[in-house]
Amino acid sequence: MTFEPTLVWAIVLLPLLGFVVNGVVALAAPERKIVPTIVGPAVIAISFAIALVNFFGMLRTGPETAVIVPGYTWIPSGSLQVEASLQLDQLSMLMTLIITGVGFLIHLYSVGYMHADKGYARYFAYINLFVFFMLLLVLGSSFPLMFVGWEGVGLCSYLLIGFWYTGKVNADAGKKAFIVNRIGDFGFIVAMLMIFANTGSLSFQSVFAAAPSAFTYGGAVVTAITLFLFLGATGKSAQIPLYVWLPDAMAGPTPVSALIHAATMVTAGVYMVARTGVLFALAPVSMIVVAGIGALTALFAATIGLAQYDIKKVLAYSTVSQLGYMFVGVGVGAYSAGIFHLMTHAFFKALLFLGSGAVIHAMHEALHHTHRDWDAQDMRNMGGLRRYLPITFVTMWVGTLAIAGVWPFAGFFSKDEIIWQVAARAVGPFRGWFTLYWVMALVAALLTAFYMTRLMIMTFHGKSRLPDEERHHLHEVPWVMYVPLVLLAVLSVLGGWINVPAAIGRMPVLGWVPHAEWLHHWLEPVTAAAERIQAANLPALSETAPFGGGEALWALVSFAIAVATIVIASAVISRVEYRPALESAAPAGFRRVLFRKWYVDEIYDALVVRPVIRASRWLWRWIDQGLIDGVLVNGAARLSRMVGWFGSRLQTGQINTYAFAVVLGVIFLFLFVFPRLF
Amino acid sequence: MIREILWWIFAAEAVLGALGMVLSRNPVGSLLSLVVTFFGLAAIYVLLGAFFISAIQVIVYAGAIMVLFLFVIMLLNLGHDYHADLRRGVWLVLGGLASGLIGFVLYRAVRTPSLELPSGLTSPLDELVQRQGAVGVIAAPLFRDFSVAFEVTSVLLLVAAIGAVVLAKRRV
Amino acid sequence: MLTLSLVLAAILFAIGVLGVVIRRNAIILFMCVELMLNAANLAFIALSRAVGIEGQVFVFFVISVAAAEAAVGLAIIISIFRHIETVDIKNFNLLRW
Amino acid sequence: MNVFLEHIHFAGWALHFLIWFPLVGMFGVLLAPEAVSKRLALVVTLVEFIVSIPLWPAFNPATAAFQFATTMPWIRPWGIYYRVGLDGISLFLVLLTTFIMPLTVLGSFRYITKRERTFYAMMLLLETGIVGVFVALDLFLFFMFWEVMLVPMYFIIGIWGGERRVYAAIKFFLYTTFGSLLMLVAILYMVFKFHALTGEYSFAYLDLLQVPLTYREQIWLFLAFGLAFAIKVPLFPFHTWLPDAHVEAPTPGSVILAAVLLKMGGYGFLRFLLPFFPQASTAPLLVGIVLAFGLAGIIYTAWVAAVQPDAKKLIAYTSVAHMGFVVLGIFALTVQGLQGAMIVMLSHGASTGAMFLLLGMLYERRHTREIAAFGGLAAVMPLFATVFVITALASIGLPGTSGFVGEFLSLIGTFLTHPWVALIGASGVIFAAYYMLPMVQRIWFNALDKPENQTLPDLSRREIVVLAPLVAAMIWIGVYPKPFLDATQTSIEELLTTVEQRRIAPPPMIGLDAPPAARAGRLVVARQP
Repeated sequence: MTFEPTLVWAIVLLPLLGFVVNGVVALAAPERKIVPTIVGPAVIAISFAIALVNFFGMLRTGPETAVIVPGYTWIPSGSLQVEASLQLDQLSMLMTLIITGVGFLIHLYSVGYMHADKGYARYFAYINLFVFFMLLLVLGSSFPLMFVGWEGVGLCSYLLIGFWYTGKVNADAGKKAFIVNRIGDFGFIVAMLMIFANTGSLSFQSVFAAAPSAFTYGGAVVTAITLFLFLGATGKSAQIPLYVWLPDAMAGPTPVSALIHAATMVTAGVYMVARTGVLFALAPVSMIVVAGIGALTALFAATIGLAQYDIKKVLAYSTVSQLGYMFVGVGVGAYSAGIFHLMTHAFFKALLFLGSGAVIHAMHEALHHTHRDWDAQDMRNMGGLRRYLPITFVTMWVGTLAIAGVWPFAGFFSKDEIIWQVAARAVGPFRGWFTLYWVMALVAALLTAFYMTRLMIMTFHGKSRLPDEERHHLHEVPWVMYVPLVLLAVLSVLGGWINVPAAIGRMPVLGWVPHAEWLHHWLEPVTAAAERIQAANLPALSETAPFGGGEALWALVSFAIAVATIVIASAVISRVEYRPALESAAPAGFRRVLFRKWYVDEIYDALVVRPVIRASRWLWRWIDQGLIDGVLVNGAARLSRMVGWFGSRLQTGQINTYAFAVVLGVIFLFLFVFPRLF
Repeated sequence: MIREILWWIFAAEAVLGALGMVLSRNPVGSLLSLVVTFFGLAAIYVLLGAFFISAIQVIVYAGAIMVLFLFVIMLLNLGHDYHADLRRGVWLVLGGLASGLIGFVLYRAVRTPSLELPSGLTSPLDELVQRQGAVGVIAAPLFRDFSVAFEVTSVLLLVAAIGAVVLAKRRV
Repeated sequence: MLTLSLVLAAILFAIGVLGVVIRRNAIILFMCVELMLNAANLAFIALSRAVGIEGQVFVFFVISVAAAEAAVGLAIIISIFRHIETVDIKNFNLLRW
Repeated sequence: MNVFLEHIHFAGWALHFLIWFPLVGMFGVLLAPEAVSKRLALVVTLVEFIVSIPLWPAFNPATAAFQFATTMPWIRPWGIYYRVGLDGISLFLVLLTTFIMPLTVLGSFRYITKRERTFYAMMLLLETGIVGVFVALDLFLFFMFWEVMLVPMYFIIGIWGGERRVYAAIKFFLYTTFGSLLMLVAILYMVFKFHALTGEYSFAYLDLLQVPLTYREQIWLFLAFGLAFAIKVPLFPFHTWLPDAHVEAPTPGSVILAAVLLKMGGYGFLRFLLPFFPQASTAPLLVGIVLAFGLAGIIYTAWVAAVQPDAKKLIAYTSVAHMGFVVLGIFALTVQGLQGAMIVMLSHGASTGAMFLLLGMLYERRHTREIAAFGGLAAVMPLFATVFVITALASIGLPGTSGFVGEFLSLIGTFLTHPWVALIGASGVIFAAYYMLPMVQRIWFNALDKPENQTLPDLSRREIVVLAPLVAAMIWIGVYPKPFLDATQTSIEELLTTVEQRRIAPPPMIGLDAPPAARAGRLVVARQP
């Protein structure tokens, strides 16, 4: 029987309603905090409930094709008919659940985290608007509608990063995020133009149906389209060329970092690549590029993460690195693996961010009492917090073990799935490339484990570096903040069990978890078209990794690496004698290069930002005012005045000159009358 | 033959007088050289058979107008200040060039074949003068054909006189 | 003789022009104009021998006009002199904008 | 509703009313005492708007023929008739004018203090001129209104402007008149050619449409007409009058200048350039140059805008960037391109009009336009900040606002015929953020450090009433542009088919230099009634 979507438009429009209500309260009566406290999370909760209803409906009926929920015709212009309608299929259902689910937990957490802030209502208005745009992005049935969500989330991240706009640093960070996203969106727009030019439509259904016939496999056009789409993805999901905005985005409130810069917005790029899997499958070159940049970002960001002292900066680079993993997953064609890691990452990264938020919140209150101007986010000022923040400590360890890829936790299954898929697909034309990416992925996994353990040790273990009068002000965060932490911790464990690969299921110790590869089958209808194309044009997957050994063996190896790294790291880090930030020496040598983020920001500034500004100023002064205004326009005015002046010089006022003029006249008269005089 | 020689003498006298008038530094000196030119011209008029006109020339021009000029020069006692009012430099060159050009153009105009001038010395005018006398030959056309012009000239002279008086009268 | 007289008239006229352009004294300027007029009279007289008596009649009128013009001109010069104490036309540039 | 309109045969007098009622209002305002003139002008513009609203429902989108058309003899021997009519292209431009005018008048209540009576009279005369240009179907009438419109604008900038107002006013006037004189020559050329072929004079748009022109003639006439409209658009090299005019003009003046006057250029391209000279407007070289100028308009002015110290000058340059998209859309000669150009014109009218009103309100509060003088105002004026940010986002084309729909459509249209041009044009999206966000940040965010900024009042009720319709328009065109697109659909398709037909099979080629015998009577022209 067919799947009947219920109230799908409500899922999307409820957060918008929340935005309007909170917005009005923010403008009219910002001090009335009760309204946003209720409206904010409630709106998301109802959306989540409706999503669940649809999810179970979908589970029961298991529809083969996507269901289109009609809306209205948005842009009817000649042959271009853009419908504003929603598309509900397994992929968008999963994403909606993640967004509304994790979103709701984060809203709950924000009630506690932001209660002291006077922009409380404004915060909830923005965050509701964000969820609305994110749902629109995920549920949109055509490229332009997805683009509305795409730029909408960019706008919300701009507003939320620069939430405390009185600080120039925050406002700059917001501006940087928006402009870098806009560069990515340029790529998205160009891709849309090319798609429309070649397939005559922009709705997903017809484009993917027409794709295999409209584009030749590996052709220049489809490669260009996919690369432009990927440019958009790098902008939004902070990959190598356009990742610089994410670390600066930590200037926003921590729940924002958790929701936008960990769980939802940054995954939009991965979702887009998965959604347009058919196009990427048709362009092997793009697959190599996507996976390549993913692997490079994973490794590069992990290295930077090693040397950061700000707890949120470490997590930010960790996010960039994990996103790199997801792009490796979808880049090699294993869309379900990529989405699986996206889901588990949403859980444990949100958990880690909210945990760090709790730590910062506690540190802030402590430092606030004594008005000591220490940075509440700098790990060198922390240490030994496990005695004061027990729940946060436990949940953060769950998150760390998950991200490091330790056995029962979600990270192990999703990251291992990706690493294995890269190894399995290193066949045919991709052999060399994917083997390289596979090695990079393994090294990045090791680094991930290292910097996460470093973070935990510096923050929670060892002796506290806080002076004792602040120490007794440290106390656990209120319930409204640690309940989401606990829930997310549970999800970080269970989340991994829904897609346990068969090979691992059969292993002795590691097989005790219920294994069903459920997610892979769940996403089957969505990824079927792409896999059919790959199967047609690429050799079959190999059973053994490039250097031998089956999936089970390499799962064991990566598990061993993770555990070993955690043990070694904790031993190494706990022995290092850290001093509070103000007294500790600045990092030197290679550590300084890492700490200064390989000087990427400075390079971008020198190569792009400053030359553009200088060129603009030059253009304005020389071309606009100089050439056009100066020479042509005012020049013409000056020319006519000069001719006038010359004329006036002739009128000397003395009779002789006039007589002379008369004489000349006479002479010319004679010449005219007697032309043959000479 | 004697007329040719006389003509050349008086022509030279006229030209030298004119040059003297233009180039002399002293206004009175230039006035007198102009008078000399007028006498030369009057003599040439006689050679050309215009006896009445030469008389008029001497009486009216040399006598009346030049005296008027002399009177004005004396009135404004300009006689002695010899500051060089000759325009130097580029104007001198330009002036010379212009006058040279005018002279050359007129000379060429005169020389053009289209003017068939009787080369002989005698002209129908001479026996007319014989018959009607020097004054009669002018009087007839003046008072018969040009009577209107004659009257207008008288009005002109009247207006000029009144104008001169009004302009030069000292505002009292 | 007749053509020679015309040539002489041309020369005298040229000298008159030279005087007008070069001299800065108003009175001398006037005299040069008179000279040019006489050059014209000479031309008339010369041609009247070939064409007819009208030439001489016309000279008669020219002389009268010259007289009138001289009178008015000198009156103007006197009134100007009374204002700016000079006849040097370099200072007569009141009309210059 | 339509029944009621038929009953009062609205179609008959509608356009006449729209054109001449402001003129009557003008005399009324001139005679009214100083205090009353303000309110009277508002009433006149409101009545004008209310009467213009039924134009939309009564407009029949199916046919491309001119609706509400009427013809009255004017100067019969020269074939000059008073012809007016409306079609898909000019419908929304007229509505934009009548929609913006009352808001501008209301917006200038507190801004204009000296000689208010003459100011409002000038505004009403301006409205007459603008509406006249959009509905005139007789080239003589069109040219007359084209010039009439310049005079009040000159006085508005010249009298109530800033310090260098005289320079700006003269520059504006000379720049536009220079262009329009060439256009006049071109019009006359066509009229005399028409006379040579048919023996009588006619300035009618439809008659001149059928005048056969050789390729060379078309090129020259295209350049003549094109220059006049390029100056008005303004297209890249001819844009330097706009920043000066905007900076020196009073707020209401620059709102009208930006919201409506710039659309004359675009309207001119659509109405006169494309149909009259199809070969010229598809000649690769000519179109290449125009598109290059359009691109320069988008990229170059965006870069120049980013470094402007004066907020109004910055917005002026952004209008040139927006109109770059219009030119791109028009010369793409595809349905999407032209419709995109129409939408950009409408959305630019709303967003830049609102932006200038906002800057005017800022000027009323702090009497300065230097961006550096502000900072952190969002803490003091939250509502003002919200409206400003929404307007800024609409002008840089955030999806969901009107800016995006227009730019997206014109980019798609341009991509179908000139892919590389569209590619470079799309980068305008980045530079839009490059010039707008720093300005927004320097005015609204950053630290609230200057003492005089700390006590600024938020939006008053009057200001909200002025801004609300504009913000509503921006959101409406962004979210539900269907009615606008449907109404312009047939007219634009008709325009494109005529251009296509006449490009391939032009009417019989008879140049003026053809022998008179060959010319006489060769052209059978269906004379307009």
